Amino acid sequence: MSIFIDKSTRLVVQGITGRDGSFHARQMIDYGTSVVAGVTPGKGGQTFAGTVPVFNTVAEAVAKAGADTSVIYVPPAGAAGAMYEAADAGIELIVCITEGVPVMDMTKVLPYVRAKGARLIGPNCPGAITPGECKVGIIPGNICAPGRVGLVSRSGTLTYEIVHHLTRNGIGQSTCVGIGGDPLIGTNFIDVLAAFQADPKTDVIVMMGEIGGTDEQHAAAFIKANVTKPVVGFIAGQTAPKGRRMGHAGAIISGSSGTAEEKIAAFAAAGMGVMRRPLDVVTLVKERLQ
Amino acid sequence: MSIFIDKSTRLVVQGITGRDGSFHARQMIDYGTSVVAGVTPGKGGQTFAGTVPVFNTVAEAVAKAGADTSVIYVPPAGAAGAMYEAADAGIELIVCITEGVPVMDMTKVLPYVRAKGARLIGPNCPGAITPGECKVGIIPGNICAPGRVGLVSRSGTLTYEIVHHLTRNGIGQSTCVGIGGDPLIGTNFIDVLAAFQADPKTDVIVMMGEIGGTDEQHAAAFIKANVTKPVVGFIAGQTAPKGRRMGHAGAIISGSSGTAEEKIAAFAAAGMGVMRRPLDVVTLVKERLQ
Amino acid sequence: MNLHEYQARALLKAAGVPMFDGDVAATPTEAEAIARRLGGTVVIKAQVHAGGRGKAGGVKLARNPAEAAEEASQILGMQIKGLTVHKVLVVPAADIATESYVGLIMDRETQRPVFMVSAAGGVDIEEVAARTPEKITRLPVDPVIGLLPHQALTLAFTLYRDYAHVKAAAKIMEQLYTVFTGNGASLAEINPLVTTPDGRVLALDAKIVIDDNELDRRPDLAVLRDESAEEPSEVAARRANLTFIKLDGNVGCVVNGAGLAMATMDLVKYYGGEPANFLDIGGSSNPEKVIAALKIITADSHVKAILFNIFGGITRTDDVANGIVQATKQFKVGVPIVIRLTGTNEAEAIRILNGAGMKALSDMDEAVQQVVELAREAA
Amino acid sequence: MNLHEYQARALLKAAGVPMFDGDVAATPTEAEAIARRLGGTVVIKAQVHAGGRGKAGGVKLARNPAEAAEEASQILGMQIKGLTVHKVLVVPAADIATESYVGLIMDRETQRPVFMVSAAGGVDIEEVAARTPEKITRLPVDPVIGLLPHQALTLAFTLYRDYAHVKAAAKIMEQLYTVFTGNGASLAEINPLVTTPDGRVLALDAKIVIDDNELDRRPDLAVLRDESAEEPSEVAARRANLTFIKLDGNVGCVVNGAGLAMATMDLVKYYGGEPANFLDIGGSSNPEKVIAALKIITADSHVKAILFNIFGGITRTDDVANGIVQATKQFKVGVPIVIRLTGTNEAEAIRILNGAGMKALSDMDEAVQQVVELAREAA
Repeated sequence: MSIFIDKSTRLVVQGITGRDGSFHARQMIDYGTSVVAGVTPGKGGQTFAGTVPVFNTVAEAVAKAGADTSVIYVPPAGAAGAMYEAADAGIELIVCITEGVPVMDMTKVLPYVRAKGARLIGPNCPGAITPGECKVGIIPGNICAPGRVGLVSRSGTLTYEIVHHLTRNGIGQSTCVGIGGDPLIGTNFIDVLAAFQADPKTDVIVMMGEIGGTDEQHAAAFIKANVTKPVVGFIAGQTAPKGRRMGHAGAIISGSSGTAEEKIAAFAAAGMGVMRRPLDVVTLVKERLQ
Repeated sequence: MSIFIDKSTRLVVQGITGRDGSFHARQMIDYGTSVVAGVTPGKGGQTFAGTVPVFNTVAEAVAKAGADTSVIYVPPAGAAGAMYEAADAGIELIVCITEGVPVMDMTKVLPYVRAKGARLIGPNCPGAITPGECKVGIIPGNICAPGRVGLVSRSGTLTYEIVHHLTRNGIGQSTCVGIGGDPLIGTNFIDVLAAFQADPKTDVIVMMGEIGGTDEQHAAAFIKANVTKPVVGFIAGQTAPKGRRMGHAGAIISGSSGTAEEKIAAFAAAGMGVMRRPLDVVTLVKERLQ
Repeated sequence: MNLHEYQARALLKAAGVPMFDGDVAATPTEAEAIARRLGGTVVIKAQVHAGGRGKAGGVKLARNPAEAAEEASQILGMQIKGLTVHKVLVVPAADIATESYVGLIMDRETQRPVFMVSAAGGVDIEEVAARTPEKITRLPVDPVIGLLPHQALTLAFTLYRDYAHVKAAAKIMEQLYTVFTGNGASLAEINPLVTTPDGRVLALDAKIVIDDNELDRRPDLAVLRDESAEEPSEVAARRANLTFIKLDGNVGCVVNGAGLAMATMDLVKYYGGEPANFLDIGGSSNPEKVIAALKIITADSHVKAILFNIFGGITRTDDVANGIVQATKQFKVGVPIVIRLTGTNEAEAIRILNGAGMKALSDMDEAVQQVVELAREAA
Repeated sequence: MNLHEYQARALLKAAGVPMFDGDVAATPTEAEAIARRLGGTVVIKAQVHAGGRGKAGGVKLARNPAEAAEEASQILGMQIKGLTVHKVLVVPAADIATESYVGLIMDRETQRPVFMVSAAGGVDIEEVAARTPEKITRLPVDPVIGLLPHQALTLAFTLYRDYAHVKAAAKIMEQLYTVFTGNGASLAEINPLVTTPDGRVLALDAKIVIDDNELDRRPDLAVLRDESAEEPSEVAARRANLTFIKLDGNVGCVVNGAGLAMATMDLVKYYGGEPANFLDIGGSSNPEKVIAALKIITADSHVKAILFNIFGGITRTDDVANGIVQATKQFKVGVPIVIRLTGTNEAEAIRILNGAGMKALSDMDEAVQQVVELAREAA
């Protein structure tokens, strides 16, 4: 594979008969993703899009269709349950697109999924795409092209913007991963950076962060210590207002962390190329590809 | 050590200023156990029996007095909390004497203690004694003598009876362990049997079971497969009435299991010596000691 | 602690489990009134802690309120497996399409609550378990995480094909799990869980056993104990903090510790006697406990001799000796007592007994042989 | 969602946290009545979602009911950091022996609720955190297990020496943890937690922030939202399912996706402009959302030009185009609009816009430069 997903990925779509699930299941099938099953409790036995068997449970999708990866499009109220179910069924990679999952649910889901040995991407993320091979989630396939640049981002549409710049300028991608913008997520920058570092198909890494939290600073420290491939970074929100503070505790726990300046400084200190605007990605990546 | 406890054991008594805790702390000190600390929240800074420092928390007892083993004499309402605290503080062996701990509490305590890498003996058990070296719990020290017979039992006073027979007949013990009679316990027969099998100071093993459950059958199977040392067994309750049934589920889950006959048959099938009455332990053990 | 069916129903109802309407009656008049309110044919069910109520005549149909009163008057006061029926449950006689089994038990092996469900529910579930265990689906639940929605759904899919039934059953399982953990149960079962011709899923009968260790912190559950449904001697024993089970023999036994108490009964049998009871005075003895124990045992006219077998650890043997002496002063025991004492404060105990003209033995086998012989002579 | 102090107090009180009596007032008369009921000197506290109320004159002492009415009339209607005070909390002015800090926050790094407690509580806690972080004890709590008794006790021992205080504080921490997890909070803090000269431990002020994602399943919490305490434009935006934050510039921005919206603002600045707002129309756009967005932005007279920056993924660019066309028909926008669209149904979107005499760009940089230039010309 490039990272996480490739031609061999066998995908089950949780919530395949729902509005979003059915739309994106078709998009993924059209892109060439091997969608081997769908799950909607009570609709087991149906067939989706003429070829994809629908099961009542993920366990059945694993047992009968050999699914190893799942993508979740169920509404927020059922999203945590869908993640538990996927992990319980032995799914190795779970991608949760659903937006609006209560954070308190995630505090329990995350250790559960980890204990089962599964990887979770998201929630509230656009998913991942390995151009030309496999798309899991909602990243538009037509803006991507196969190549040797790995992308990781907290944002959705901003990722598309950057990918679009690359593709238009003839720079393809190995894998693009949207990790999601929620406070508690299953896969963070460091997990993806480590995967790209280990991936023989990735030569340059592009990382898109945002203001808030300290994930980008940790990622920069990780890059400095462990990533030998060139990395180019962007921070969205340089002009954002400081935002409403989360009481004293927010200030105590974050200190001065979380501003764009601090994150950009951390990128620079890690020897990363720093984009001042999305378009800069083209020059910065080109320089580093050779 | 013999098993679990010996001269090097550094014991903290949780609930040392309580009625039972203080009585048995003195007994353990008199026996020669290295009682390095006591814990009673709010009584930190006091001294027990002139020499033992009392702390507010087990963490302090570990940090300041180097405790590695704890024995719990707190009332049922606080027993689960005491086990969590000991495990959290890095205690390696936790012995819970307290009787009456709700089983629902134990369903959560047991995996917690295990995840912390600690061993729990009990609850509702008499504890353990390595004669001449260390006593943790309430087994009367004066009925024991050092020697090469390992004892493991679900009962309290029945254990004393058997130990008493051995000692009066000149047969000493390596370690005696009362695992407790509650439905959910931290250390079971198999754990102790494995420890005795590995203990160079133990030559013969005596195992005392009771009617109910299938622990003795599992232990017999384990003995057949893994224990090369001779084992002598007893089952209490051969004449007990069948007892009130626990609904259909009890019958479904236990099937015909749990009777004295079945357990004795399992012992015999495992090649164990079977006592028909406590006194038989003397002959059966003597035969196996040489 | 066993709950009656009507008490189990109340806990399930509080958790939202759908059930047929119904109520409990202590008199034929009350049963009649309930039958009138429910309308149609009703079932009158004896509330006793015993299985096989139906076969014992404790469950009857009544087609109208008058019949309900009549049947209730037959069942109330009836003896089932030695227990007197004090209350009946009156519920509608319902049309039933299917009967399933849903149970939760605290499992010693997995150390977790384990669900057991089967589409082959009803009174024959144990036979199903014995003959066709593959018809029963088991699921251990992680008590720290709780029952997850997909687990309940997966279990429910083993019972029904109709998704409306599946969803309803899954919800009932979640409710049953809440009842189980929320009340510290060691068992909670719905048998049968039924579907009706009009598509509902309902709990028809329920059984709940509460872990006795919960009762101290749960006075709301402790009050559910129905002492009228128990052996009076066992009630008296529990009030005195003794564990007592009445048996059929003639050798009364007073022992400290459950294991030793069972081993003592076994030894009585071994030497040719028959134990009259199991009695554990527990760890922290005091003279009052000993007096209560002697009163309970001597109330049984079958008892011909009494054995004390005390191995003092936490239990102080002098406390026991004092109790025996006080008891013999308070009332006439009427049968010979053999006393075996050893352990904590043994010398003092012997002094106390000797002072009252009694003898103490230190060997268990000797004491048991002696008491068996005495019982045989008296019988 | 931020709760007001009086709302946070109510949640804590329901969990059993001891607090001084007190109540909320919307008028001076109400404040006077509360002061009369409480007796003695009271504190009148402005209820606004802003820090530094005291320094802004929003917290006052009143020695009697008349003074309470007077102070309340001063504070009610006052502006603090741009927010109007609509309610005041009236509580007794208490004798305080010590002030501690107890907070719980959802921590991204440990992915757990983290307790932070310090004996150096009160308004200067942030300074304490910055200068002497060792004075703050942190404890991540395993959310699956919950807060364990010894953890609460260990935290409380860092605050007090007196064991009565320790026990009381530990209990309050357990209650605070229950409030935090039971209401899906991202923050719950008591500052200060005080001791009184007569030995009580009480919560004096509280702050709670609820995770917005909880509100759908918790209507009881959703109703606590006080829209009168927010920017009217932000309220309107939320009602239209838009995320909107008003800023000081003159370039209005309508973007899909928070990251792209921030990057768009950054690019406006990069090309010399000043964004007038952050506005994310979210994933599933429809024409109504676009109309609402335009109405909200054009209500700000500072806005001189508007930029649409839409990268269609889930968002259909033809929906956006339709929304723009409909809006310009419904009302006079009054300022130039620059539209950048790319992605899903782009061709159709361009057709729709062209049909209404509007032009669409496909490049973000070009669009931003154009809108900055237009705003500069109009200013």
